[in-house]
Amino acid sequence: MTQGEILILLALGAPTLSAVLAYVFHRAPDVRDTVIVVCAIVLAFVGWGLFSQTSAGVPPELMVGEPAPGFAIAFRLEPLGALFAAMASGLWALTSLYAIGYMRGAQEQNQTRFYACLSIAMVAVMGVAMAANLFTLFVFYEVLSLSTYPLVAHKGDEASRKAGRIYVGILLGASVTLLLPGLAAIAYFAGSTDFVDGGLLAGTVSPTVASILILLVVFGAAKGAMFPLHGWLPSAMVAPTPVSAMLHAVAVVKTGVFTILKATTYIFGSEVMASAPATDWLVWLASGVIVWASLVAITKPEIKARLAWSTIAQLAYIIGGALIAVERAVTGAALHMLTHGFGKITLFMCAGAIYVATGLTRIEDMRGLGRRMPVVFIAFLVGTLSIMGMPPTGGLWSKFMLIGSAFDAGAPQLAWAMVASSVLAVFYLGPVLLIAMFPAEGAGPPAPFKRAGGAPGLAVAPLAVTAIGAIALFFLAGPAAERLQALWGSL
Amino acid sequence: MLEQAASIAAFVGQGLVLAGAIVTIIGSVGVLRFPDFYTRIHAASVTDTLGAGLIIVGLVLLGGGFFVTVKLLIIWGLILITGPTASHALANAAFTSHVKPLGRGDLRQPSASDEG
Amino acid sequence: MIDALATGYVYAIIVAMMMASLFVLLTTGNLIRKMIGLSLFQTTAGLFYIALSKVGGGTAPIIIDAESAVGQARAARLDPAYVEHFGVDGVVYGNPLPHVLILTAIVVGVATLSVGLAIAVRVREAYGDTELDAVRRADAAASEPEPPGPRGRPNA
Amino acid sequence: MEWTAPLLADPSLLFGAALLVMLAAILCAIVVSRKLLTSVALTGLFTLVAALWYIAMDAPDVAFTEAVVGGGVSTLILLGSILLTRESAEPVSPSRMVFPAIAVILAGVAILYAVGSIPGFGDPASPANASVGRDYLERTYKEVGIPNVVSAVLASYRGFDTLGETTVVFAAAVGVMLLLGFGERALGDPARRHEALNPDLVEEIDHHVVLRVATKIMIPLMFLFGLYVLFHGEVGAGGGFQAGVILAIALIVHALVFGLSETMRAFPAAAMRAGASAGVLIYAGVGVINMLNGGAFLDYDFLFPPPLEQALSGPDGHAGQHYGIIAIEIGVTATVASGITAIFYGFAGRAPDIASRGASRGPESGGGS
Amino acid sequence: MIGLEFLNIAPQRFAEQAPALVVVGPLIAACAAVLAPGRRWAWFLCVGASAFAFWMAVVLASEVARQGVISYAMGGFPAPLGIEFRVDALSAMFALLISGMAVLTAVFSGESLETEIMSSKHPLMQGGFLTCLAGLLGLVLTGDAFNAFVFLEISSIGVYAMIAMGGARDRRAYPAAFNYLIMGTIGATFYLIGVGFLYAATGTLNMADIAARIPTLTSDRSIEVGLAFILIGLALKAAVFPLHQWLPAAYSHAPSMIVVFLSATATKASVYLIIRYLSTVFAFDWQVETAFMAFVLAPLSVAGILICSMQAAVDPEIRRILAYSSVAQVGYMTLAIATATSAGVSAALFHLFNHGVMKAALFMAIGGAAIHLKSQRLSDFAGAAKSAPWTMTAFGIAALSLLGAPLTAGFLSKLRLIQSLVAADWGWAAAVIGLSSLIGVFYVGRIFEVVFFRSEPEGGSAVREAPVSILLPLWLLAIANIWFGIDATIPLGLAESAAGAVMGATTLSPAGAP
Repeated sequence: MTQGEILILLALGAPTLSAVLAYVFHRAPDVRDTVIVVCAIVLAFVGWGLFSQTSAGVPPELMVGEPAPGFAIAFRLEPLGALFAAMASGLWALTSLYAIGYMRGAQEQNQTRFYACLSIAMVAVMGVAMAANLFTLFVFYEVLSLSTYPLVAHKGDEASRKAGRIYVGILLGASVTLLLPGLAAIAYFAGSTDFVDGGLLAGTVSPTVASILILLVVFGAAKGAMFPLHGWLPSAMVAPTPVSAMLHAVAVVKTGVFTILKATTYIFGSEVMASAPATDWLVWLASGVIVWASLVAITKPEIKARLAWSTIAQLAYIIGGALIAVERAVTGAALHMLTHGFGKITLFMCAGAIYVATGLTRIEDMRGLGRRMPVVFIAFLVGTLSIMGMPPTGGLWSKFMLIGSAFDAGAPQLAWAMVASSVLAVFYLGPVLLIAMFPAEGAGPPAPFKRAGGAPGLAVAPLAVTAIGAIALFFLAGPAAERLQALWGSL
Repeated sequence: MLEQAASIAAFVGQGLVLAGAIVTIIGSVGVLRFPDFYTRIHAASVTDTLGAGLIIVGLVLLGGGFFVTVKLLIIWGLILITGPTASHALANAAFTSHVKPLGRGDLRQPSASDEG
Repeated sequence: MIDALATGYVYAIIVAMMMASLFVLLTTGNLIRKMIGLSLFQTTAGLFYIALSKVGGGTAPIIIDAESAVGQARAARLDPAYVEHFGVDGVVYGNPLPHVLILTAIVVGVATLSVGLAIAVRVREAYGDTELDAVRRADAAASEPEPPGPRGRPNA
Repeated sequence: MEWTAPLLADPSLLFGAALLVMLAAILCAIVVSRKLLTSVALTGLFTLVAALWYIAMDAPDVAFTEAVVGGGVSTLILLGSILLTRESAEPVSPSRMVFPAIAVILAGVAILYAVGSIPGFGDPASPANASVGRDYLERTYKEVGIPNVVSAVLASYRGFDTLGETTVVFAAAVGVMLLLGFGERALGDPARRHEALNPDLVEEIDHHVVLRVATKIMIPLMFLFGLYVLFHGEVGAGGGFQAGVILAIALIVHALVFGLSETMRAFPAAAMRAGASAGVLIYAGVGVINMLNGGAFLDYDFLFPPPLEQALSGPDGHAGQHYGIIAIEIGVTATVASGITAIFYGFAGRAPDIASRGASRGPESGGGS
Repeated sequence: MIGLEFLNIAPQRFAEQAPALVVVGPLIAACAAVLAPGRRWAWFLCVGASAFAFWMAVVLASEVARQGVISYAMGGFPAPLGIEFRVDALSAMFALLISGMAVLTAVFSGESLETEIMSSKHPLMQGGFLTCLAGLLGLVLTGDAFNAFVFLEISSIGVYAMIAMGGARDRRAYPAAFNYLIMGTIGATFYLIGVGFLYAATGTLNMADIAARIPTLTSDRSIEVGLAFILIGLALKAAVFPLHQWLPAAYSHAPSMIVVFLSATATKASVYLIIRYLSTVFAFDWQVETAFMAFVLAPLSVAGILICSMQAAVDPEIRRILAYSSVAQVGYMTLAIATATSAGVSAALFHLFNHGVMKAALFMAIGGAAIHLKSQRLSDFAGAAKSAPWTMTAFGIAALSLLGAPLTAGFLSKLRLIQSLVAADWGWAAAVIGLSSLIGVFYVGRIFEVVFFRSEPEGGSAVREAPVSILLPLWLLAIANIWFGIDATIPLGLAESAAGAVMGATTLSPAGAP
């Protein structure tokens, strides 16, 4: 067994073990939580190991089996997946720490089920990241949808069950009605669903067929929250904040765009993408979504709803980059997954910390909190800068690459939309900082802490780390992107 | 001599069968035309016993053969037992469920209640 | 069609009867009458098979020893064309296969009838009637009021 | 060459045509009648006339079966269930007839369309009559060695079908026993023991002297006849199935006249249940013995081990076939007789239950049975 | 080939008799069960006989894989004269499925009957069940058209009565069973009439013989009508839309044991006969037939899939939801069969197998959980996962499979279905399957939500954990659902070779680009 195979097995096994052990130790919460954190940390190291192996030119591979002819469960890491895996596993380690602090602080019910499902979701994310073909990717994609449904419906009241219905309805519905036929069709045209450099379908399908397939994939991967299948994301915000932070800023939505990115890069390839008329329509759609979602975000009084709509806009960036499908755009998109992941998870964790400490969710109620929770709001500032694409955060570079490649590829509408959205971000995230730091005169004292001592340390420390990460990316992103690009052809 | 006997037997047999058939038809007409339940049973049992009897005897004369004769006679015997018994059971059942025979003055009135 | 009817008049009548019994079965709402219709439907299917098995000028498929007196007498009475063409030892027999099939089908019919009537009796005991309409009404009446016991919130 | 039915040359064809018209008329009467009792009586009549028609069609075995089953058992069960349910059916509104009428007419037209291509009625050269059917006629005497080809095909060539048919009766008996019980209610309550079948019988029992005497004469004869039919099946019309029905009817007649509980004391329900399954066991057991002796399932040539078979049957006899057929016919008789009796017990034993619920029933009808 | 060859340890002489033994074993056991002195004995007999039948089916399947079609002449008379058991890969697959399900149902039946039927009638129930098993097995093995009718009836007659036995808990079982009896018998009689026409035209009853004689006929008319009658009759039995009305009521009120078995096998056996007639007897090369497939079977399947899925989405009773879903799933199968391609038939068979596995598990879980719960209403299962975690987890797995979630058997079969439809250029049909899956998300989601996320009613849920003898087969099925979702070698191998046997080799591999 090679080292790569062991790493892949570990990447799937660690979170699986975590899920199983969560049930085994469900009577002893302390043991359970320790085990989960240990597994998460192991996974983070594994994720880093996968990334360094890939960038060292020895992509890990593992063939599991072939349930049906032409449809194999197989894993193979290329740079894009390795990046995603590393990011997801690293952030998961932080999230699991944060989740323990949050869940205990908020005294949620059914914690064991929560952790088990979270762990299974992580298995799915790692599977998606490492998939060697579209079939494997799809399998884990669906596992992710199903395992996160209990997380969304966690509270079990009418509102969260309804949200759960919408969530699973849209995600599963889109994938079985669109992505699955797309998958079958791709398998039919190409004979397999393997991810191939330069595109599996290159030279085999007409632009019309390619257009249909592109539409099936882009809309089928509804986790990417592309209009009009974006409705699940705001409604899923009823879930506990760690879920929103981890899944709806990082894992689930990124899985959606990652699927699209992988498909456009390795299934269709830049030539097919460029020749298919659907690409143009979708680029226009993505541009529209970027602006529109940013505008909607401004109108939302709830902080998590605002962040959700912001996510919809940011995802459209990545989809736009994926649609352009040239090397630079794809790199930019991949990088944006990373930087947006760090930025947005920071923002969500901040929102969660505020909720745990004060029970507040509406922005207008947060007056003056900045003074009492300085770490949280400094981190929030960093996250805001990252979303806006301002230095000193990594968001700058990814936006820069995306905008630049959009202009190059002759899609100026997309570029201008991104610029506009950056400006709009000031309007939807800025007020939070303004109200918290500089409350209006005579607005009354800040809301009292619901919980003695404010947010627990376990909930604050991770968001500080991610904020630092977002800043660190300012320095690392450039080199990382160059390394990615350099590796691109060699694999 | 023997041939003559055979032809006579055949002739008589045919006659008997014909007579049986006529009796049967008369019986059937009776079942349809008689006014009340008990008289109709009477007509029906005429068909059973006399009609069937004549036909069977006729067939015995026509069919020849020892085994055929024995079988036909057994059938006749059975009909002689079952036919009257069935008629009796019918009449008895009608009586126990209080179906009254028509009286002297009732013949003019059509009866609709006793169609069995 | 006219030709077909001329030789196939038997089939035409049988088919008409088949359909008439199916009609009884489909229209009536009375369980017993439905069973009567079903039984007749099966019987008419049997008539169809037996009509197929008839061989003109034939006799029952019980083999007659050609050497015996009965056998010789029969052969003499028959049209020589048959004997030459299809005679088995000088006697034309009906086709035995459909007979066998319909023997089986009759048995299946009575088995179905008895089970169906048994169920009908149970319907009568449970509902007090054997009209399907009455049964349907009773079911509708039973399901209208909310059943006792815990009910979930209105949804689904 | 176009075949035309020799109506005049074969009187049975003429006779058949007349019977067919009669059948159609009876069916019309059933369609329009609403009284269930009338419908049942007409159905019984229909099957009896159908039996006559079968004779005209040279199918005495089928006629025999149809008469004992359709005219006997079916009618009896139908009457019994009418007694347990209601007397007349409710009228059907014409609007309900539209869809069935269309369906029925469509199906009828489809069949008529197909009938056009079937060879003429009575054509000896038709595929149905000329292929496998004729093979049986030619080969039976050589291969099975009994004159009644129908019996040979039934018990030997297509013996597996007959095993299935026996199983159907068994399954029906099991079903009715499940649904209606074993008539144990009739035995359960001594006070009502005699009411089991017909409440009238108890109070009016003295009226039935004639019936009881006649029945006492008839029942042994019926048993004897049943056995005759069973063992005569190889040479003439008849066989295990008809024999079983006759035996069952003998028991039913006994129950009708002497009361269900009397019959059940002589022939307990448990015995009927055992008989029904024993019959199938005998049948299948014969097949298994064939397999043990190295033949295929139900290959009676292997009923005995090959040396014994040779010794028993001599140069061109068919001892295995003979004994095999008789053995399986006994099995069929056992299952059918016990099965139908068990079914009857089920229906008859149900009567007190209905009565005790105070279900409204119309006045007892006099005639009919 | 089928992965179970290790069970083929029978002596050669035994293996030769396997086609007969597979039917005769349960039949003899049925008689013995009725005679059994107590319900324990009957149960042992039931389990033993089903296991025996399964073993014989395995022997049969591996023999078929080894030497091709097996012909077994009942009574030693060769085919057109005698009745022939003709076992090819298709029959072997169905025999395996039916007998395998029977084993699990038999194990399940012990405890399940305990609460549903008075104990003096257990031997009769077991006997009836075994008779039905023998009938279904005979149905899929026989090569004789009329013999198939007999087996059709054997497998049904006991079942009608056994469905009505659910009336002790819910009186609606009686009219439901009656309706089923009427519909089933009309179906069987239609089949009988159809066979009559085939016989009138060809003069033989052996299916292979009929198939050989059809091309030599001058007039097709009686064959056409015969085919129509046979297909309508079988469609009634297989609950193909719109002839399915009997099924939901019958399934929702019958005793659990019967539903578990029927849902996995009974309609499937009729689907088997449909495939058998369409492929072996009529060989798919006949104009009327292809027209029928494209313009009758396919639209009806589509309508059935959509309408019944929607009915499942709104029905308040849990078993009826599953029953409607069954009708929709039969629609999937007929839709794939209607493509008249080898890939389509293979996908239909694959789905049929998987659907049997998942539906049996679903009904088994409900039957186990509902031992203490008389109601069938979905709302009464609120919070059932809390009071019966093992039962309901298995239920959840099977429900995910029904939904077509990845890593479950249902997913792969849906994938195959779509693939085969795309390959046949029936993209619209693939879209229909997608759409119905979407509706499936709703009705399965509904069940999920109630069972797993709704809080228990006041005073605790009436649902209790099922006893071990139910959990055992239940979890076996649940694990099979996952196992066949990851490694589908067994069902796929069976389906492929079965389709190959009737259609010629499968033309669709994913590389079969146009």
